[in-house]
Amino acid sequence: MIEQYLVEYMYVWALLLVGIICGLAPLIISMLFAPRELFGKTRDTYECGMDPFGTAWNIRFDVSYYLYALIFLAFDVDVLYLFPVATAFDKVSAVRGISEIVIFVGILSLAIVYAWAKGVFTWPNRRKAC
Amino acid sequence: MDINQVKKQWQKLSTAVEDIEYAVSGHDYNVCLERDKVRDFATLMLNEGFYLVDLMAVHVTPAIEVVYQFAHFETRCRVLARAFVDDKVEMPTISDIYQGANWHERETRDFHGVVFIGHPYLKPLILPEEDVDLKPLLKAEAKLKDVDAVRRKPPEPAPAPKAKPAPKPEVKPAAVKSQEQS
Amino acid sequence: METFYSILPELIRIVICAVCGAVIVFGNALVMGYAERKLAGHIMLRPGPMEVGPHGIYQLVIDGLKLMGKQLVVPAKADPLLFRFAPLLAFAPVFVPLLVLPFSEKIQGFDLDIGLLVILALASINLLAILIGGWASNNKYSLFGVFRAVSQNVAYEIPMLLSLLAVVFMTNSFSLKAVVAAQSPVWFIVIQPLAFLIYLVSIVAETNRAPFDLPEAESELTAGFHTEYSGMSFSLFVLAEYANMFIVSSVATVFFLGGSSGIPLPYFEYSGIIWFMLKVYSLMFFLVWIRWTYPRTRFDQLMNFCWKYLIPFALVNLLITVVMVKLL
Amino acid sequence: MSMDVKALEDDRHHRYVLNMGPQHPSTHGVLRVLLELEGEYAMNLLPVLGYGHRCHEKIAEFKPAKSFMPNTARMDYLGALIYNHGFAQLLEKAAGIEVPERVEYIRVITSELNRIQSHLLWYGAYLLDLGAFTPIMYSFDDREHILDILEDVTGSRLTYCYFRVGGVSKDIDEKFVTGTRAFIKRLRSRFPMYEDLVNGNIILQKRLIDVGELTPHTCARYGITGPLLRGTGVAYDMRRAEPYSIYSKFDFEIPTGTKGDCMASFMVRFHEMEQSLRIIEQALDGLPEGSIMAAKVPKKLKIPAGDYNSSVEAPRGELSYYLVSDGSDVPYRLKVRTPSYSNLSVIPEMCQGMLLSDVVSAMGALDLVIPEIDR
Amino acid sequence: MMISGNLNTYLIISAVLLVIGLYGMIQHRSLIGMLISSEFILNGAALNFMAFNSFVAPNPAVGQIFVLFIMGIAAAEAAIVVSIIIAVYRKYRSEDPEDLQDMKM
Amino acid sequence: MKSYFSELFTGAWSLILGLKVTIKALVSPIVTVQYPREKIVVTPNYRGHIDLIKFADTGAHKCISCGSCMRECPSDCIVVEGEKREGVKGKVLTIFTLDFTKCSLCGACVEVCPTKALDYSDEYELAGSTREQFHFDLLKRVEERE
Amino acid sequence: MIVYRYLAEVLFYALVILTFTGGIMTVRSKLLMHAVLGLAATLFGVAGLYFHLGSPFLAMMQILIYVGAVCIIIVLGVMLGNTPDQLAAKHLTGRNLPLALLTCSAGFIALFVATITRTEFTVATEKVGDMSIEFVGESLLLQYCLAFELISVILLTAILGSIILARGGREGKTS
Amino acid sequence: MAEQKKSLLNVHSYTKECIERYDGASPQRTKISEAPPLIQMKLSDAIFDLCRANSLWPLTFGLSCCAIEMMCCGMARFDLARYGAEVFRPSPRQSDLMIVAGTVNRKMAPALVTLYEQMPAPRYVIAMGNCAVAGGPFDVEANYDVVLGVDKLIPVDIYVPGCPPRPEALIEGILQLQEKITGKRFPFPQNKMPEGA
Repeated sequence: MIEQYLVEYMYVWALLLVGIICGLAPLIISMLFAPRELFGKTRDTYECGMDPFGTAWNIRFDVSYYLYALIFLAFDVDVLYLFPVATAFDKVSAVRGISEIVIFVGILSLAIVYAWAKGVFTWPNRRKAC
Repeated sequence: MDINQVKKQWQKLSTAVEDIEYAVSGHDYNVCLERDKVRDFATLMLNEGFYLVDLMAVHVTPAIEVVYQFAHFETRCRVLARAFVDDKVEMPTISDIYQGANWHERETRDFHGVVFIGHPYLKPLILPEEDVDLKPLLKAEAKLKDVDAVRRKPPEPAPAPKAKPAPKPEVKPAAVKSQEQS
Repeated sequence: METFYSILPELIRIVICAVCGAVIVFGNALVMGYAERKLAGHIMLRPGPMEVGPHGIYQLVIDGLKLMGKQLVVPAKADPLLFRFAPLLAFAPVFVPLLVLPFSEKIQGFDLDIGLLVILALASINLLAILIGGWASNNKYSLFGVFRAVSQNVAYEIPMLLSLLAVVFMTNSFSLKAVVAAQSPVWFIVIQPLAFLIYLVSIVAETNRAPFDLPEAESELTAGFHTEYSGMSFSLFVLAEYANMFIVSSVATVFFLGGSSGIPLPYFEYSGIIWFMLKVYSLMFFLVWIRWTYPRTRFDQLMNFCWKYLIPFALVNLLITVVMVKLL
Repeated sequence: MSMDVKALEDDRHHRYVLNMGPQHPSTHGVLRVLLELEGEYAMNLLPVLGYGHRCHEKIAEFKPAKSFMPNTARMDYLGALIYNHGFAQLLEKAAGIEVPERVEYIRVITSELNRIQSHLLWYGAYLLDLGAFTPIMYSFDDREHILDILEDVTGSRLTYCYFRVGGVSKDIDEKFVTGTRAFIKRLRSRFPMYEDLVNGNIILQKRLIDVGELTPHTCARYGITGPLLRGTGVAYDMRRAEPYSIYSKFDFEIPTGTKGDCMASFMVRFHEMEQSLRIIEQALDGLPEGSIMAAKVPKKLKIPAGDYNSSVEAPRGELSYYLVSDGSDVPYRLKVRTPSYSNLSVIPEMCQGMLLSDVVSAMGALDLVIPEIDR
Repeated sequence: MMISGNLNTYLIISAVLLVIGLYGMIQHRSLIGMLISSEFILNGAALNFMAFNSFVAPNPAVGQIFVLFIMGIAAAEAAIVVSIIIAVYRKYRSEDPEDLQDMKM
Repeated sequence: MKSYFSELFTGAWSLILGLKVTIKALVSPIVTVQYPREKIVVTPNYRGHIDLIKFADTGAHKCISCGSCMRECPSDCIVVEGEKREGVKGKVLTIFTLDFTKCSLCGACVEVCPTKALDYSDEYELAGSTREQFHFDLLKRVEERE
Repeated sequence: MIVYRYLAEVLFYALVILTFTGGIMTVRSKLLMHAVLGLAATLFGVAGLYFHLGSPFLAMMQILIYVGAVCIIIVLGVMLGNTPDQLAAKHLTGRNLPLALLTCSAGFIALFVATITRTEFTVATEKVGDMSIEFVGESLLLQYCLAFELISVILLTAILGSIILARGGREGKTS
Repeated sequence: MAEQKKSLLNVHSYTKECIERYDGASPQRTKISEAPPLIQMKLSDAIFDLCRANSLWPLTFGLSCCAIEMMCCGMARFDLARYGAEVFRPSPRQSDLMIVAGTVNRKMAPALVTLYEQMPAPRYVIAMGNCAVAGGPFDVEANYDVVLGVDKLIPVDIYVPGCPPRPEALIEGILQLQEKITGKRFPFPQNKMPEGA
């Protein structure tokens, strides 16, 4: 452990611990003081007062959600590379800096262009499909 | 929509077409149908642009009477069409012609037990599932009336020949034609 | 023992920090909860909480205590481990970001040089908690809420990052203190108005608040991802939401509104904190204000607004910033 | 149309069934809709009714027709006076009772106030469905003014039992007239506020336009009436098509839309409030003096045998009472054709393939009152 | 001597991570399980890089950049694997790699 | 492209209009009637449950126990019984109970009463912890009233 | 300072335990979701280890990318996957369990021995730059600019590939 | 899968039980298990009761006519928020109070009981309106579907009669419920009641 980070490391841990304690304490108090009554259906899954059909874990969701998440994943990581670059941006020459960033961002935006063109962002009505 | 044209077609399908005064009863025509003509009649009405106001059953003695009520979006023309169910309390469905009839038929099946042949999903709609045989709107024996008892008595000085309503669906009553219309 | 005494001041400071953190998180939840209900009331021409304490100021304390005294129901079909763990996971990390916030020039937990990253990193854990909690409930509405939460939060994280990045390109530092210092003549809201707007829109979505509160859309998904949560575990989610609101508003204050800078008040050394809080709470007021004004958006429209408007604009804004920084 | 277990087991489409209701914030009470969802798309809908069934039609066969009046108010508690109106009219028609003109005027004024009240509630509740919490407060605030006015003459706030066969139970006074005029002025001044806050809002428009489109033909097949039908461009309003009471005397427009989507019916309802205000204004101007009860109303109201129909324009569409009488004072069969029943039956076709949020918008646009559907 | 300041400690930890990943790879019967395990392996490798970087390397930026790139690759990998799962699932209705009979999509 | 931007601007403008409305509401006075601290003046026509009127001149009610309200009531919530007494003309009311939990406030009983002995009470804030609390004995009530 | 060192040492143990617990949870749990939670725990642990190794920047990036993005994608993948009850049945019956154990223990022992006994790492005498984030950024911009640009190409390819795959071929039918 | 093979509509396995209970007229629900809190002190009970009384979050649950008056109660004119009771939670898990506003029929009964049971303890019930109190105008010979009083299904704390009751009556009911919980009316009497207002 490098000296300079030692103290800040302690701070981070301390606050994390406080977070855990502050989260756990009310939960424990609640467990101690709360009444515990069970009826026949108290622990059943809520679905507007009806018995649910099947379990929610069997649901497979739409591809659209995954597509958004997939695009995000790559995009997010891409953007994060820009963070260290941004801190060092004053250390490079103008032409080099600008051109590198423009190329990088340009390549990045192709992803949106592609997804847009492919119609990832459109949610058509599915009336015909069924 | 030309009402006279339509009336002619009704007469082909029905046993009786009656003109009724709107101010008294709230509808214009009264059409008595044979059970198997109901679907043809509904098709005709849809083609003429009528919409289905209502569908209900009335429990009277020879058999349960199913009443269809139609009206038109453009002109005032309220039509009552009625038909009797058969011995097995069955009736052809019109829910594929008038989709709105779907629920009305299910409701009628709930309340009166009329089975609509060809209905896609004749499950209880309003009553709980376990009340398949409840049929709450069927009259008790004591209260049940004959179909004549609930028909409009013609006004006393009526010059027109008496419109005797069908005592039984099999017997065709004399059709009443009326020249003028309201 | 010698050494122990040498670090004692530091240790005390750590403890004070921790306590302050707790005070801020809980205090903010109380203040915001009360303010939200009161403001909502007055926007709707009614007084809001009135009877519990003068003008109902104890209402939120009462609510909190009541939730503590409620039964914790764990549905039989849920995954008990994850179901109990998720609220904790949502709540525990909200304290660390408070460490790096510069409440004034002198009041700051610790000025990490990666301050912004700490905030972003720990804020992203919240999403995982929602995900786990919603899934563990084994409820279809929860699962719905989870899917919406995931898609929406991840999507809006990008414009948020991009708009902050535009500022970082100008300050070349993640340290929040340095960012505040960099806007001594003029706040970045003047230089980067577009980035500020984009950030503002994104934080509404990031904190799952109306009109972007799709993960807990009442009229569609009953209560969204915390449908099955009762009592204290539910309130931990709510506390985390309010804490996150505070944090994102603080980041907006630091990055765009000049942090704690403002006219120094006489006889008060720490006047910065007043300005800081003022700015943070006016931003939060704005969040409350729009919450009670607009209808909810539809999910696809929300997503497409992000991908079709916010991200392109943010990218363009970033490029312009990059060019301008080098040319000017 | 019908949803079966087979579809559930068809794993290929990743479909699953979700209960929406009977306790759900957006089903306006106790409607239950089984949704077969594919992702967030509703591929099949199966409304399950009956959670508010209260055997009104059966009760009608067990007591004198006059005594059924309070039940009509409880069928559609939002349009209670209009339901009263239809029923009173039915019995008057059947028993051949002439109603004094003043009564008709009072009936029209109170009915129209009731219609505005119903539309205001729908307006707020619909926006609540769409996630805006504030407009409902404003519209309820306006609505309270109507309730105050109506409570003053009828004595109750919601389930009025004000009309009697052959008249009304209490005469209106000067206070009522001035109060109503003040309310007309107030509501007119509130419309621009609603316009700014709600109608022009881009989020609202994006959520309503092109959602749940209907055509006149669909309406005919399902028997849809009321604002939904007028949203498709058919100017069919019972007040015009079969003018009952004294509606033929008044000059008012029938607002129509063109596209038949949710936005169209939304605007139709909004403009209907203005038109109702116009009717009330004209009626107040022309209010004649006179008795509030028909001269000869027998205590035991015998209805001649036969069948009678009476249709009025309820806030949600055409309301028909169909009465079969056997000559006694107790109806042999009373069937109430409630507009929402037919309107709701289009839901499976209208919402197929929509997003869940759109299903909520579409259902809200129907302006459902569940006890009216279930009766 | 503190073991947190020792290169070998980190190497052993990363070895353990690698082994856990390996074990998971063999033992898990679903593609997702294998993906999770592969993240362990990648993490082990990244930890290794970082350990060498901070104890023996001359240029302290290189190790960090390596780790950054490993994260990037891991993200890309996760994206691809999940979409492969979607595609495979569409075709075979299963996620068990043994159920996949051919590679034709 | 043009619609892309114009939609953005018109949309933003509509949102700002909305904000204007709510901020105006925020500073405008509240409309709440803070029950029970302040109470609204309930109209005299308000239909609460029914009550026998105590006439000031006689100090008694006017019910002749004819039972027409009982017959008219659509939900059978009124029970009226009277008995013949020596020296009194007509019947004397012995029981007059109202099961308010069945009442639908239609007003038929008040209108049918031949002596106008019934009126609506203005109790609009009833609540209690048993349902039997609302089976009113109107005769007792009229006697207890001062 | 020495107190902090000892404290840090204790925390280091905690982190190692967290890391290993996560790992064991991942391989031993019946539910994939628990496995993901185990992965998240391990990632937190590794992030802490990066802190110990002197790079808080990487620690935060680890949390941001791994926990904030990769974990979430994996959770989505799990939700996409087979149902838990179906999986649980055959999940731990484990094919090749002996083989897996054998391979892994052999590999671990080999690595362990190699690490402890065989290798001598020479510590670089002269160091250029520092661990700071600015230096990382500078290196990315100057020395490793090609890699920097290429990673964006890789990620772009990944996006395109995953869109195509997930939508079912180039034609891209959505369902 | 066997579970799914059940007919879609036949989810009322609970209905029978409810109806039997209804016919048997046993208002008290049998609890599967009832354990007192691990720590039970007079002081903590008093504090929690005070809090519960002043933070009654109702379930969004309207049945018929009375639901509108219940809505009115939350709106600007009457404003339940003054008592901290405006937080209408759509999920029973987060609500304390069930306002049964309207008619309960046999089809609704199982759902109602389910919702009641799914609320975490302590839970309170207000029967609002004559239908919920005793069946109201539907307590007649012809009735075949309406449950005559919700207290046949679940224990009711406060009855608010009326058809429908005015919103003030509901507020009064909530005040009485507070009284029932804490033993005091106006648990937080900050502002003195103006005399005779």
